[in-house]
Amino acid sequence: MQIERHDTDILILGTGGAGMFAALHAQQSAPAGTKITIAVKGLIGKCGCTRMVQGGYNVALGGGDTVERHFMDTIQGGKWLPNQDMAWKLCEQAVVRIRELENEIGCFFDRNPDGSLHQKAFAGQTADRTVHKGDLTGIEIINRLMEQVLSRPVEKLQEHRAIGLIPTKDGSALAGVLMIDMRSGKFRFVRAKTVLMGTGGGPTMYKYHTPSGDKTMDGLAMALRVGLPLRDMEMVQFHPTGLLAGDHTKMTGTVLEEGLRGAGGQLLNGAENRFMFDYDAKGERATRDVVSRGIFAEMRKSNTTTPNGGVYISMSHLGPENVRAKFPGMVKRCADSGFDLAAGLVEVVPTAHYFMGGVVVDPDTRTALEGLYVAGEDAGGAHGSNRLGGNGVANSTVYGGVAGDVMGMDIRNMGALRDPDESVLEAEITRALRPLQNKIAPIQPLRDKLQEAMWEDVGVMRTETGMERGLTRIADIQAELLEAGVAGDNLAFNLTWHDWLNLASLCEVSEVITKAGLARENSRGAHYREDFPDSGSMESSYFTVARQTGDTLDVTREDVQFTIVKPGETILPEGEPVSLVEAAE
Amino acid sequence: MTLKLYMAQRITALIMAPLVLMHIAVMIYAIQGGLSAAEILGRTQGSILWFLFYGTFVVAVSIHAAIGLRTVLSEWAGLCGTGLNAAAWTILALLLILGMQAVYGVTAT
Amino acid sequence: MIHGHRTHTLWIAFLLHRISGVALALFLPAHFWVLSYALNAPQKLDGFLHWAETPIVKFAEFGLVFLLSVHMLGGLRLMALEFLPWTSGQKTAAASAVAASTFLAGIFLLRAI
Amino acid sequence: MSVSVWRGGAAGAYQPFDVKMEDNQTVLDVVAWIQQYADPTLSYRYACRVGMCGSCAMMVNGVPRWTCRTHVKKVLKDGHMEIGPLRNLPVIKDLATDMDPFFDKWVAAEGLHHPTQTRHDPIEAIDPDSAGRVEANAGIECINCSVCYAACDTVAGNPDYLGPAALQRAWSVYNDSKDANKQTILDAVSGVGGCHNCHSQGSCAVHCPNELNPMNAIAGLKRGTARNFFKRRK
Ligand SMILES: Cc1cc2nc3c(=O)[nH]c(=O)nc-3n(C[C@H](O)[C@H](O)[C@H](O)COP(=O)(O)OP(=O)(O)OC[C@H]3O[C@@H](n4cnc5c(N)ncnc54)[C@H](O)[C@@H]3O)c2cc1C
Ligand code: HEM
Ligand code: SF4
Ligand code: F3S
Ligand code: FES
Repeated sequence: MQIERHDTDILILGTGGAGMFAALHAQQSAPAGTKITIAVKGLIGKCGCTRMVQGGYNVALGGGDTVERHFMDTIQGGKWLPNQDMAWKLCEQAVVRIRELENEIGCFFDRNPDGSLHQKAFAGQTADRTVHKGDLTGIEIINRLMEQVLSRPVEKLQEHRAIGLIPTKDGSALAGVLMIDMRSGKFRFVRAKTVLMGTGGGPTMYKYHTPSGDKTMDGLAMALRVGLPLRDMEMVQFHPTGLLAGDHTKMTGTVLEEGLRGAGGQLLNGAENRFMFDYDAKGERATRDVVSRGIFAEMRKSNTTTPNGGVYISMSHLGPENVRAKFPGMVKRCADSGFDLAAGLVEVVPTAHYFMGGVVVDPDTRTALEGLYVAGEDAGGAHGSNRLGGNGVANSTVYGGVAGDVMGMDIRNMGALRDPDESVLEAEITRALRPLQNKIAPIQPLRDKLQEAMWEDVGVMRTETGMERGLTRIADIQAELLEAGVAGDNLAFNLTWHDWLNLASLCEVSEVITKAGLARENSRGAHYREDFPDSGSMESSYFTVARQTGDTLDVTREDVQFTIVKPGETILPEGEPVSLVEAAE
Repeated sequence: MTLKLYMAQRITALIMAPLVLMHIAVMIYAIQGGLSAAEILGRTQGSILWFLFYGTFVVAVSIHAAIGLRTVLSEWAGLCGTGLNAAAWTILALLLILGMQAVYGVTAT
Repeated sequence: MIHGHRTHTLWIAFLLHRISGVALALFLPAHFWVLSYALNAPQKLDGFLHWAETPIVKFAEFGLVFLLSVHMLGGLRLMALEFLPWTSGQKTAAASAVAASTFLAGIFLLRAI
Repeated sequence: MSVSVWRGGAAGAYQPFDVKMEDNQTVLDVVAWIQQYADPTLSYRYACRVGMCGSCAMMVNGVPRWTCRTHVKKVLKDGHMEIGPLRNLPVIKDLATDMDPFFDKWVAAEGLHHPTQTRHDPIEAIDPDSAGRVEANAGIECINCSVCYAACDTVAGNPDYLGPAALQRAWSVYNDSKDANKQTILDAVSGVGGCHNCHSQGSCAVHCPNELNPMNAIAGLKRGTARNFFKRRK
């Protein structure tokens, strides 16, 4: 197999908030003449989830709100599992990053009539903190970042998919990244002194999921194969109201905004009865995890589901005109797939939304492998067991920028490019080429199978038996995948080959999620064990760490270090009100 | 098409608009009862006003149409670069010469 | 040619404007040429004008005036759209430009007959 | 239903497929189904699947559309539809086009912020109802899907033409009170491929899936440059 070799100084994988900021900051911090390359699975700025951010960006900008309060909300939202130093840096740097976005990148966020920034409160926040641009905040952020990156002398490798992190022979450092140039189907090995991985996780191994189609956990699978520790891998956040439009459409799973419930939207079961109050006193306005579990439990009861097996969201009692005026984007989106949100019923289902788990990093985004940095949804630690709405994009932009700064500095102490372990390179190529030798078989049914298995056995509510069954199902699918073949006569833009590779990544990470889920014998944040419904003692909180050595995957527990605040305590000054939000949801 | 060409085209168009309206009005008036060469010439020959009127029109329309055809030639016939500009200049020259000849014809004594 | 993405008023207005512009530009040299006979050969011009009395030529003249007014009003519409920041009613403007041209040329035709 | 799909690069042909109708099916679903179950070699592009990323635009029955948000029922004619790669862009393979020219022009039109302040300054108070802001906001929800670019015949006839989306972005930046470089923008849109090439065909506004109106934005640039033309002469 011929492979093209390519050298650069700083390589960035992904063009979400993390990748884009890394590119811009690396350019500012690296010595003149440093070559920066950005490689992405899709088109620059047109893939990934940062673009899909609706609600907004959490940042404490005064008016009573403080970094301390943002931090406390983040720790409490994460149920004391977050790495506190990371959470602190997230909250502290978000202030700088939002100013950078407005003043240097050119975003314009919504204003109050007096011209000051408009901020609102998502569930789980004790202050009006979320900066936004209507409900299309991500488009504004990514488009503006994209313009800046496109206009700079950064080498662009679009539709280049990373498939393997290639270490040096002694395994101590990263030599470069193996990619497939998707347009030609050729392999390209890119050496770099520092690499930022910002491929954005993305729990798309669930039947219902929100992230964009390009996200298939490639980054975490690559990290796993190169032996890096991954933390909090059991933590998958479900959004309660994904659109449910049947199995034949990609629209299924996409988010119907949180604000619908906030505004008074009601959830009805198949018999058109309200049910959320059976599960929580706050009804539909409870937090994401609670509502998701309520819906899931209701769906499990026989005879109470909608035609497609979910529940309904109903807005019409608020007045169709009113709904149309308040949620024009959502109404139009539903109409496009044949639903009348304003006056009728729309089927919804909980949908996998965000992945809290990720590579173990330090607050400077460094990993255990010299030369590899990880930021954004690929990095674990900042959110613990649950991510607050609005903290996702803050996290990716803050840490992407940090990674850019740090790489630009670190590179000064790095001499020559490192040579790869050719045997690992060879092995990764062989792995990727495997389906081309097999007998041709459709790949999509296997993906469907994995998504069913994860949804049923490792989903919103988990049990030991379920997860054990899940492991067997994943293993079976993985075995089938290894025998499934793809026609290899033309590898240019061969989506089916990439479907195979996508599914390979998803299977690997699904196994880790399940094993981490088994290792956590309590219920925290997004992780709910029906056999261990108790949250366990906060003081002795632990997080899971998964690591692959050879063919064995080990999951261990590590104690959370309360470096800034201990459970039951707060860093807010005495006498501060618990919440500044008047009608806290 | 650049800003300069654009401005030239729009300015000439604005100049022509009243002239064309006027011309049509005169024609509607003139053809009542039929036209003869003598009638036309009787009105126009020796008139400095008519000379200016038609002279302005010819200059404006030559510029305007040359730019217009240049655009059409580039978009629909794929002409570009020097060929395109040469064509536009030729059209301009042709229209100016023919036009001024005509103006001279109808207004000179 | 007018299919798919082109089936809407503004595009058709553009096409009309362009075709009328090109047609005018083709006609104009002929017009100038005829008029330039005025000086050196008035009798030829008379002959021409006589020929111009035939109905078919009358109709052609109607067409010409029509083209001229279509193009002019279309052009004025376009410049109004460009220079007066209107936000709506452009379709109406396009349609009324064509209507007005027909009217103007219609008068011309009636008078000529 | 019968679906004809473009196969090949710039030179190629339509290939017929027979696809089962389903409820709630989008054009993108049809394309994906063909690749997943009928012909695994079909190439196309998408990402967000909900009308946010602008990656999935194609020609459907000769009309440029975002396929992920286009319901099959809306476009099916007598049980048939024809799906081709987006117009006015080089075809990579089948339904996937090379969007680089579109983005190169976006940058060439100076469709990017020129900062007046830094991350160390507070965020400016800006009246959301001020005239400039309202004008800038009008085109802000562009997802750079290139539908307008594909719909515009001026782009088809003039490879230099920057096109509706890039010019609309330039107009937004021009109206942004935070922007430092208004003159650069006017110069960038006054060249050979500039805003003056636009014939107000309006196809951009008619087909933009987000109901934006690049034609109006371009008219704005024409006014801006024209005013500037006289100012500079003086
Ligand atoms: C529908 C939706 C709504 C959301 N709303 C909010 C919100 O309101 N507020 C909030 O804070 N957060 C929100 N989030 C979460 C937020 O979008 C993410 O947390 C954050 O944007 C992740 O940024 P990132 O840079 O890590 O990854 P992404 O933005 O997802 O970018 C990942 C990039 O990596 C690329 N990539 C993937 N694999 C490879 C590979 N193998 N090789 C090369 N490149 C690769 C992708 O193509 C993409 O460019 C939302 C998420 C979704 C899905
Ligand atoms: C009487 C007043 C006239 C007005 C107001 C007018 C206006 C305009 C305008 C605004 C354009 C630009 C169109 C565009 O950019 O899309 C134009 C184009 C053009 N005009 Fe005129 N015009 C007039 C008379 C004429 C005459 C008499 C001729 C014939 C010689 C003519 C020939 C053309 C041509 C060939 C074009 C190019 C068409 C195109 O680009 O689509 N115009 N006109
Ligand atoms: S203006 Fe509309 S059609 Fe054009 S790129 Fe933007 S969103 Fe797409
Ligand atoms: S379609 Fe093209 S010609 Fe102008 S109005 Fe839109 S850019
Ligand atoms: S896939 Fe993103 S807009 Fe259609």
